[in-house]
Formats: sequence, structure tokens, C-alpha cells
Amino acid sequence: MKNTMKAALACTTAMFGSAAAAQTMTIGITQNNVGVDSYQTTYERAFIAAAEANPDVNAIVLDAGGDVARQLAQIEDLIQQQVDAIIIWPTNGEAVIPAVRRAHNAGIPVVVTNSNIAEQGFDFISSFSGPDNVTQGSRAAEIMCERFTELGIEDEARVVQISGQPGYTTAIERQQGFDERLPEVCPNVTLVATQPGDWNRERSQQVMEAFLIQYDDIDGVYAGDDNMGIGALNAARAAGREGITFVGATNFAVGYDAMEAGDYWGSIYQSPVDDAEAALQTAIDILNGEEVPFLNYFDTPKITQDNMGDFTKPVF
Amino acid sequence: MTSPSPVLRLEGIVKTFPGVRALDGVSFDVRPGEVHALMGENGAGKSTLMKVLGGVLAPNDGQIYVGDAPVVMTSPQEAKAKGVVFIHQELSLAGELSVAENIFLGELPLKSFGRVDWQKLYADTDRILKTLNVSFTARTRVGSLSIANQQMVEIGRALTVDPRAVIFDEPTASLTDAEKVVLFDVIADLQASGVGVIYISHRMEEIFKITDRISVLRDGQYRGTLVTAETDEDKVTQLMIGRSLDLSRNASQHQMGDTALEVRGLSCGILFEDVSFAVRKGEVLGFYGLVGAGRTEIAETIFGLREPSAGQILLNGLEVQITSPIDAIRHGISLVPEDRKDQGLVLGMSCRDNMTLPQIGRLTKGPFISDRAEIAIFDKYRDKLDIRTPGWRQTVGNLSGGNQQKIVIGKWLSMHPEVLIVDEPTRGIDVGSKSEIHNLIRDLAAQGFAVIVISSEMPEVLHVSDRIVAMFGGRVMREFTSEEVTEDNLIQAISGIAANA
Amino acid sequence: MAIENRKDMIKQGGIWVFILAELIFFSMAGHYWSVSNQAFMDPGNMLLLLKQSAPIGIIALGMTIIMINGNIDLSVGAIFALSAVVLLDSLSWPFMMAMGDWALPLAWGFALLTGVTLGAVNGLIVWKTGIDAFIVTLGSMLGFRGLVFMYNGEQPTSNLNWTLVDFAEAQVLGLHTATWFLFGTALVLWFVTTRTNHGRNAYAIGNNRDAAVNAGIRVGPHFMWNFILIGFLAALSAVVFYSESGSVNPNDGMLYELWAITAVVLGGTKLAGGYGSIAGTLGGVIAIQLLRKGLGHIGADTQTVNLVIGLILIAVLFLDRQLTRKGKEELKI
Amino acid sequence: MTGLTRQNLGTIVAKQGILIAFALFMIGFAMVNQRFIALDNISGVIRSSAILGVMAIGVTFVVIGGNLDLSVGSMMSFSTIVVLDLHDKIGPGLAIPAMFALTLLLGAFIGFLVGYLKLNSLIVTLGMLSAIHGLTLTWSGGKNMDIADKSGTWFSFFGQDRIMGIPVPILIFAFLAAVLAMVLSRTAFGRKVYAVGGNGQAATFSGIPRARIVFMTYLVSAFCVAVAGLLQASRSLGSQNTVGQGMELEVLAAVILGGASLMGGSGTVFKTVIGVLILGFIQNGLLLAGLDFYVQYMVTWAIIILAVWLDIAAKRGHLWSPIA
Repeated sequence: MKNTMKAALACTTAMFGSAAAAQTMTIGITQNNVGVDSYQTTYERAFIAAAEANPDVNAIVLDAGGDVARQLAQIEDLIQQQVDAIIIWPTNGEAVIPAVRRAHNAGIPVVVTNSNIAEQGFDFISSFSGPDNVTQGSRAAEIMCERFTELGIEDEARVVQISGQPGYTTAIERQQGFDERLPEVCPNVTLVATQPGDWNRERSQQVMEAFLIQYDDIDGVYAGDDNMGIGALNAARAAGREGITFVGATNFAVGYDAMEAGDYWGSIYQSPVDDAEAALQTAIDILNGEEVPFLNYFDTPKITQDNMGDFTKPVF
Repeated sequence: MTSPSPVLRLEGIVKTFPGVRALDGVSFDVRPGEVHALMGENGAGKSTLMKVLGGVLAPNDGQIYVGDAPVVMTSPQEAKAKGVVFIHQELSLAGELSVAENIFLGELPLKSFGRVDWQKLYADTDRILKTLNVSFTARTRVGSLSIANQQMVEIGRALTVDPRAVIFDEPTASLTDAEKVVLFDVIADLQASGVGVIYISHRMEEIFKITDRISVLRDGQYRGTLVTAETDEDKVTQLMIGRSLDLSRNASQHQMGDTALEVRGLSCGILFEDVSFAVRKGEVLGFYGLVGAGRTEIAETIFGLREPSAGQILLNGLEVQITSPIDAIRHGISLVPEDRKDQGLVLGMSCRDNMTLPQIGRLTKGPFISDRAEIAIFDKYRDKLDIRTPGWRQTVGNLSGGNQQKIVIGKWLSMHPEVLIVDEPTRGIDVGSKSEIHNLIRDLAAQGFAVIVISSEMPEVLHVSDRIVAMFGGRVMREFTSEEVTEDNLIQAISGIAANA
Repeated sequence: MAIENRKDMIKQGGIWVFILAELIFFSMAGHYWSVSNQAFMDPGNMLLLLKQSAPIGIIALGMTIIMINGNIDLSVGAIFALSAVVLLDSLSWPFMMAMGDWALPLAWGFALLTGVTLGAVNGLIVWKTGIDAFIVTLGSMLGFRGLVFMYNGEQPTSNLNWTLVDFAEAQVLGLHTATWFLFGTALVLWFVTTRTNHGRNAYAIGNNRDAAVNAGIRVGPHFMWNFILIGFLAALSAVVFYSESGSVNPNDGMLYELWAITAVVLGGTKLAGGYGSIAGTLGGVIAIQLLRKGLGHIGADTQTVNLVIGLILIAVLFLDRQLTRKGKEELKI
Repeated sequence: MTGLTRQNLGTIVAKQGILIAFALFMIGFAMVNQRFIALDNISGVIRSSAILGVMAIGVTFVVIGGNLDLSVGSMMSFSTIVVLDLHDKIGPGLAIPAMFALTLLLGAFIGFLVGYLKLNSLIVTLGMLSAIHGLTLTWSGGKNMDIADKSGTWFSFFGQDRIMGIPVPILIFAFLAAVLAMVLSRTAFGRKVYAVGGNGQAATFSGIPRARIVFMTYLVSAFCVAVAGLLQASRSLGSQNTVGQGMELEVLAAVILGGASLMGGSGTVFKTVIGVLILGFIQNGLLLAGLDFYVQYMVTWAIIILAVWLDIAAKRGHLWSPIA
């Protein structure tokens, strides 16, 4: 039964232009939630552009809309369509593991992009391509600590944190990196509160408004990305509170502008274009039989008011 | 006549609500094979009594006997199990379900695992339908039946048990005379099989036609039981309201003016066809016919609520185009609709707000509604129509039916219409208010309004109309002047018999 | 009568005609636009379609009977998430760990019990307070979601159990486990709505609640049972889905209520209650999944999918309205 | 007679229950945390509630008219994105009216479907929730919208400035609430909205153009959404596509909390505003008390159920539902 079906599949595949497919590789990607913020949108565009620029690549670009069930369905569809490689931007770093295993069992290499899956799934993926979010969190802690030291308040500063969407791997990892690193570099700085801002500028602004009232003394804000950081900055500005050090991650254009204006201290420079191109290249390399590192991090350097001249303004 | 022991007996039933003694020692009995009328004005305590009898409310004092056994009713189901069944006034059917499922609603015959025993259900239903002598089957969807047939389904429900007493609550409210005949046959059959029937109605002629005894309630108190054959309407009315009611033909003859509204060859799809009539200023034109004869639909078409497929409407001799109630109102036509609660009033709004609704756009001062103008209108018509309400703020839903109807009439009078159409002016209104409304209609005509009255009650039509249009099956069968009309020729006309005459 | 029957047929058959139209469209369009080499109507793809319909489908089937009642349940997404949390978390309780694979059915039991309990809470409030189900479940949608967060902070709850995954991924007679559950649920609910006292009462209550009360149908408990049923089904959906995925985010299941309602309405069930069918809902669920899959197949992006699904919903409502119109002489109210 | 007074008491509690609850909450929170009743906190809460509040006022019209509007969240995203995008393209002076026109167009479309075509509002607005989200993404291409020159525009006036020390959003919120409260309670249009929602058929029989009134309620709602979008855009001068997502249910919760019946025909602007403030202060109070954000979910749940329960219990005179 199964065999006849497979044969039938093979036939249809053969009929629909396998001649052209001889050289080209079909790569499917299922993304987390395009359109929820500029990063993801820019990522998708860069991915499509990169795929189109490469005549050997046929890309199937899908978007899970933030829904795990839809993402699993898309992975199944891609396996069903017998693509050559699958790139996954997981909505949930653990929930996709069984689906990844199925792709693996079907002989399709899987590349995880942007936000890694949990360790249990490492056996089934060929590579992770993306930023090292724990390191990003640590670096943000370092940026913050260095700034406090400059300002001479490293022994008394109080910090609040606005984290990303609850349950999202990137959010968890950045928070983890920050939480762990901060006491190491600045043991006397207190992290007084953490609330999620859901990657949402408006939500973050509300959270910050409450923080400002709750705590008379806030010296620093760490936001899980610049989008939320700007929300927090807006809240502080509206309340007339000055002298707060804002540090974010994933430097958005708004964050870059605010840095230029001197309102925002620092962030982590992470380009969605690099992210997308790295993911596609990783997949291509694997299909070409090249050796790729298992954790294929692309570099995400610190950016602050001091060194921002070295970076071009983000396009998103 | 020896009185056999009653099937149902109430003794000293008392029911109090906080601050109100709704029932104050009510006692009467129903004998097997008897039709026992229960009468009383709205608010006299009939429905409270029925709720006590049906186990919906627990009495504070008194005792109910079924046969000779004292019983305590705790739910409608228990009442039914003891052989006391109700036929409710408001049709309570589920339109998407079959006739059989409706008849056995809440007590479908079951097999294991809660499965419905369809075979038994249909067989039992067929048996019941046979005794009712109806044309539809057990599997017919109830929503596709006529109102009269739906009423039959409702009656069929009472027959799922061997009833000892059946209570009919205003069963003829939406039935026409022909349909009533069928209903009365069913009641006669029940009677013949020794069932006691309690018959609640406001309609005297029915009461005198089919009942054996009449018990009367007033203000929650039992006022006595009369033997129907030995009494007359006057006595019953006096017992109910403490005075008598005039339902004779109207005598007042006043001057009539020119034709106000004329309708020529008006048709609306299958609802009615080629209807022509005219009504003069100062005249009351009655429309009489079976439910479904197309009377209400004509009124709705004239009022712009339906799109006519042919015909003309002329006001004061000039043809007018009416495509919405707004047009109709602008041309001076008003409609007091048949269904007061659904069409006449916004029950949650105050008396005043309801009354000024059609002209609210005109009662403004600058951008805002003028409170003073509104209250002035309300006060004027409250006095004129003798509307009894604690004040304009009173929510209309809390008023009695008669006062509600007066609010609707006041609403339209305040628009100074030329033509006033009143559809079923006294439906669900108690006897006392009825005559007030009848007088009001006569008065309005006397003041020069052209009035069209649509009614399913023959005495009412005969009482208020100067001329009567008899309708059948969407067509005008005959027009009578008040001199020509008799009960007999009117019944013939609306049954379609006159068509051949 | 004849006209009525025909309209009824159009109404009930409409969703299947729509599905057919989608299949034809996507097959043809896929030929031109798809980057994939695979035909859209490939049998394997169709089997996947059924499987992928299951998570929303099982919930939508339960929503059908709720909506036949004239109620609505907005909290199913949150029940789905909380049941999933219980399922996965319970597997890591010490005594459960000690039981080995025997813990799996027990974990299922705990999750289903969670759904039943939450459903009962909704049902009890609707029954005892008499508050409209829309408001009750709007509230509990928030409240239950709060419980999800409370259970495990903002962290995902995970427990990847390969035995469970293998069971969930299995295919019997070509159908996936999830598909069997979808069909099983549909069959049971079809039986309940058309053959049992409870099901017929559901229609009676939706049609005319006062009549049902008068006829002695205990409307309150009836509602409660249906809320328990949909709670159970939301949990069942979670159990089937998370057995295969092994991790639940606290935000999972958001908007599922809206998708389920969309499917039920597409399937012809009336919001006012009293009318609707399980078969129609199954059609509605498949139609939505087909649309998503098909739009993905021809390379449409997220915004197009949103736009199309929204407009189709409105179009279906419009068509239904046209079918139920009585014609020109209808009262203009 | 005692029964009557008791009933009156019940009615008073029901009518003012929401205010009593509000007062109790304020006192409770104030006792836990002094900061809660600090003027700047109160002003902060009202300011951040302004956007929700403005939308809730519009939805109040729709709900009193007997319908629902689940599309306001997604429509607010649309207005925000559109005005931000147009700001840099055609300047704020033109962008604002253009955004209002487009938002009103969407409102008109929904109003047409629900009012004139008589389609079920729950499903129509559910469909529009999805469709408008698609429209917004198409407009923005999925990108965040940001005003390029943030310090050089007067556009920030609506969301960030103060007049006599009072934040402009609060002034706009208060002004709109006052005007629309007058419209609802004192004008013929308002009366017609109550009539149409209270009993649409009776309204038609009284010569009220039901379809047009329903249509207008959606225009009012869309207008309020446009104002909310303006406040939102001006406040942060940049936005994500998802900015209003999920707000439809918060808005509805506020309206219900204010005591408007989903059956239509009852509710007031004032009570809705109270509903909005309750939600705002709860959120704020719980944050100040150091509780996690999700506690707020459960508190909101309890409050909605209790408020509505109290309301209908007083109306029927029994705490427990009579349904068996």
C-alpha cells in the first residue's frame, strides 16, 4: 500500500518537470510570524531575494503566523512535497522536534534559523544558523555595566527588564543571558523587575509606565529588542524621566535613530538580511555536501552611541 | 344533574409575593366532562393560579386535589404526570424539529444509551394525530406548518398522557373562526372522554358557546362560579370588573368627509391580490377575515413595509409612492401594528420615549432633543387617552396591555395622521380596557380621522365599523355597510362561500 | 415545500460544493503558480489535509452543538492550552515518571479531566447565574489563559516522550492518529445530535428555549453537559496534538475559538441556534484547512490568506442570507 | 411594601454597582500602595487607557444598536499604520484626514454589510478582523512604520503634549466622551440608536430607518477607531502592524463591564468610560502591587462575571438564574 503510493508520487514528480529539477534544489522554509515586526518581514524579503538571485534554488516560502499547529502542518507539507531541504524558524523550540524528526527520517536535511530548537532535537537537524541569543543577553549586560561604570553608578544602579514574548526561545535565551551575566560583571547592580513586553512596542510602553510609577529610581532598562526599548523610551520621555540608560537588542532603525539622538544607549547589531542569507547558504552548503558547523552563529556585535559610526543604519 | 366527583379541585389557594397578595383563597373545581371557563381581567391572578396549578410556583396556603387525592405540584412535568396538562397561549414549539419531536418534547421515547426510539415516537405521534384529524404527518417540520396547525401540534402534546384535566390558555388568540371550529371539536372530544377542561379566555362569545360553568377572579380573589346556561355576558362582566360593558353595534352616526385613502388593485405576490377599497374621513372601515387572509399584509403594504407588485395608493385623490414607513408617515398614514410587543413598542424604553419615537427628529432644539417638547406631547396624550402610568419615566414593559396599547395609539395620534390603521386593537387586552379602546376608535372617527380597523373578533368589527371589508385568501370577498351586515353573511364571506353566491 | 427542500439541500451541500471548487481551483492554479512539483490533489497530501484539520476540527465539532444550543464558547483556545500544559507537565511528576509508559494514558486522563473541569466551570456559571454564554466565556477566555501562565510562569511546558510521539504519528489504514480522532469525534457527535435525546434537546433548546423549559427539559444542566463536552473536546484536541509536539507555549491556542466559530458558520450552523449539522462543520473545517494549504501551495503570503479567509466568511454569510430570503414580498424590517 | 424598597435597593446597587465596585477597587489598591492614588499615577493610567477608551466609546454605540464590533482592534492597527506611512509621504496635515477617510470607509463597508444587508455582525466583524489585518500588512508590506524625523513634527502633539499640564490624550478622550455622551443621550440620533437596539422591528414600525442607524453606529465606531489610531501613532511616532491586535476583546470587556447589554438597547458612554477606567486601574494596581501580569487576566474575569451577574440578578430580583 505504502509502496504503491510512493510509486505514484514518484510518477507525478517525474511528470511535472523533474527534467528542470535535475540541477536545482527545492528549499522550503517555514517562518515564525511574518508581519508581526519588521525584522521578520525584512528577513522574508531578504530570503526571497537571495533565493531568486540563485538560479539553482527553488524556494517555497511559508509563514506559520505564530501558530505551532500551522507550522507543524507546513513541515509535513514540505516533507510531503519532497523538498530537498527544510529551513525552520521555530514558533516553539521544542514542539517542532517530532516534525523535525520526521523530516530527518524522510532524508530531508533541516536547518533551524534565528531561534534554536531544544537540545533533544539536535540529533535531527543538520545545523542551526542564527544569532547566539544567550551571548546577546550577556553582551547587553556588559554594555549596561560598562555604561554604569562610566557614569559611576555601578554600585547602586537599579535596572528593569522588559522581556520578549513569553515562551519564545529568543526571549528566554536573551533574558537568561542577561540575568546570568549582569551579576557577574556588575555584582552591585540590582535587577528590580522583569515583565514581558511581547515584542510589542505598545505593550512595552505600558509596562514601562507602570515601572516608572512603581520605582522612583530606575537607572537602566534592558529590553528584549529595540522595538520594545523604544516603547520604554517613549514612556520615560512622556513621564519626564531622564538619565536612564536604555539597552536593547536586535538594533532596529528606530533604535539606531534614538541612539543617534542620544536618547538610547546601546543595542546588539543583528541584521535580518545576514540572518536570512546565512540560513539559505547553510542549507545550500549542506545540499552541496559541504561541511558546516553545527551551531552556525553569525556575529551580532555590540553597538552603542560610542561605536555606532561603524554600522550602517538598519533597513528595518 | 348529579355532580360526579371533580377531576381537579382547588381549595383556598393563597399565593403572596413580597407586598402583594396575588391569590387570596381561590377555590373551585372542575368536573369530568366539563368545560370550565376561568375569567378575569389581566392582573386578576389567572396566570399566577395556573402557575401554581402547573407546579411553577408553590402556593403559600391551600390544597390542590386531583381526583380525591391531595397533591403537591413541584414542576410542570409532575403536573403532567398527574394528568394536568397545559396548552399555552404563546406557541412554544421548536420550528426546526419534526411534529413528532415537538409533541414529545422533553419526553422522547428512548432506547438504551439515550437513543431516541424513532419507531415508537412516530407510531405514538400518528396515533395522536389521528385523533386530532389533521392533514400533516409526524415527520413534517413544524416550521413549515400554518399557525393553526402549529396549535394542533401544541394540543397534540396534551394527549401524550391520558389527561384528567386540560387547561387551555387563550387558545384562540391567533386562530380564525374556521380554525376555532376545529379546536372546539377537539375540546368536545376531550369532554366526551370524561376529561375536565379549564378554558381561559377573554372572549365572551366563545365562553358562552362551549363552556358549562364560569369561574371569575378579580384582584386575586375568587368571585364565584356561574352556570353558563343560567347567566349572561352582563353578569359575568359585572363580576369581573364591577360594571357592564357595551358591545352592541355602534350607534353614533356622525358626518363623514371626503375619501382620505383609496387603494386600487393593490397586489403583493401571493399574499393578496387585486385589493381595492376606500375609506373616508370620519369613517371606520373594518377588515374582517381569517388569519392569513391578507389583512395585516395589506396594512403593512400601505405603510411601506412591503413592496406591492401592482396597484395604486391614493391619498386625498392623488397617487402616492410609499416605499418605507418614513414615506407613509410623511403622507399622514399611521399603523398600530398587530404585535404590540414586537412591533409596537420598545419595551425597555420609557413611556415618553416610546410615544415620541416617530417624531423624535422634529422635537429638537438645536442639536438636542427638547425635554419640554417631549413631555408636553406625553402629557397631552396621557390625559387624552387616560393612560395610567406613574410617570413618563416608567418603562413601558411594566404597563398593562391596555395602557401599552394606548401608548402606541398615542404615539400615532401625536403625529396627527389622516389615516390611522389599527391592527387587532384589543388583542390580549382585558375587558375593561377593551371598551375604552373601542370608544377611542369611535371618537377618533368622530374627530375626522379615517380609521381602518383590522380584527379577528367579529363582535369588535361589528361594534366599531361603519363599513366592513370581508377578506378570504388574499382577496376582498365583499364590502358591507353596517346596515347590510349580519353575523351570518359575514361568516359566509370570510369563509369563501360568498364568492360563489 | 419543494422550494424549501431545495434550499435546504443547497445549504447543507453548499460547503461540499465549495470544497470541490477549492480543490479544482488549487489544482489548476497550482499547476501554473506553484513552485512545488507535487500535484495538489495528491492522495498523500489529502491525507495530511485531514490530519491537519484535526486540532481545530475536533474543537469545532464540539462548538457545533454549543452553537445549536444558541450559545458560544470563546474560551476553547485557553482550555486547549491548559489541558496541554497538564498533559505535558503531569508526565514529569515523580510518581508518573515511576510508572513508565503506563503514565501516558494517565496523563491523557489528567488532561481530559482538566478540559472537563474547565468546561464544567463555564457551564456552571452559565447555568447558575444566567449570564449570556458569550460574556461568560469571554471572561473565562482571559481567566483560563491566566491559569495557563500561572501554572508555569511564562515558560513553555515541555515533555518530549517518543512513545507518545510514535503513537501520534502512527498511520492506521493510511489515516493518521489525529484523523481517526477527528472522524471518531465526528461520528460520535453525529450520532448524538441526530439520534439521541440529548442531541434532539439541543436543537429544541436552540429553537425555542422557553418551549424547552416548559416541556420539562432541564436547560441548565443541558448547557452544562454541552460545556463539559466542548471542554472535553478542547482537551482531546490538545491531547492529540501535543502528544505529537511535546511542548506548549503559554500563548498556544489563541484565536482557536475564532477559527472554530468560522468553521462552524461555514458549515451552515446558525448563530441564533436551533439549526446546524456535524457534517456541515466537518466540511467547514476541511474547507478552511484546504484554503490555507492551497494558498500556501500557490505561494500566497500571509496577508492574502487573512484577506481571503475574512472575505469568504462574509461571502458565505451573504449567500446564506440570500437563500433564506422569502422573496420580494418579504416584510422590510 | 418592604419588598418594593428592597427591590429598589437592588436596582440602585445594580445601576450603581459598577461605580461601587470601582470605588472599592480604588480604596483597596490605595491601601496596598500609596503610590496608586498619586496624581501622576492616576493621570498616567487615564492617559494609557485613553486609546482603549476612545475605541470603547465607539463600540458602545454599536452594542447599544444591537450589534457587535470585533474588528476595531485590527482596524486600529490599520489607521495607525496608514497615518504613519502617509505622514512622511504627504505630510501630517493631509495624512490625518486621509487616514480618517480610509478608516471611515472601512466602517462604512461593515455598516453596509450589517445595516443594509442585515448580515450577522459577529461573523461580519470576525471576517473583517482577519481581512483588515491582511489589508494592513499589504499596505505596510509587513514592515514597522516609523516617522523619519521624530523631533521635527507637530504630529506628536496628540499623543505626547500637555495643555495646562494635562496630557492631550486625556483631553481628547474626555472631549470625545463628553460629545458622544451628549450625542447618545440628548440627540434624536442617539434615541434612535437605543430604539433600534432595543427593538429593531418596533423601530422600523415607527418610521426609523434601522439600516441607516446601524450603518451610522459603525461610522461612529470607525471614527473613534481613527481617533485611537491617531493617538497611538502620535504617541509613539512609529508602530508595528500588530499594534491593535486583541484589543477588540478588551474593548468589549470594558463595554460589558460598563453594563451595556449585548442584546442592545442599553448602556451609556459614561458607564463605558467607567468600565475602561476599571480595567486600566486594575492593570495598574496589580502591576504596582508587584503581581504578574496574568493575575490581571483572572481578576478581569472575576470582575466581568460579577458585574454582569449583579446587573442581571438585580433586574430579575433573584441572585440565581431561574433556569432549571
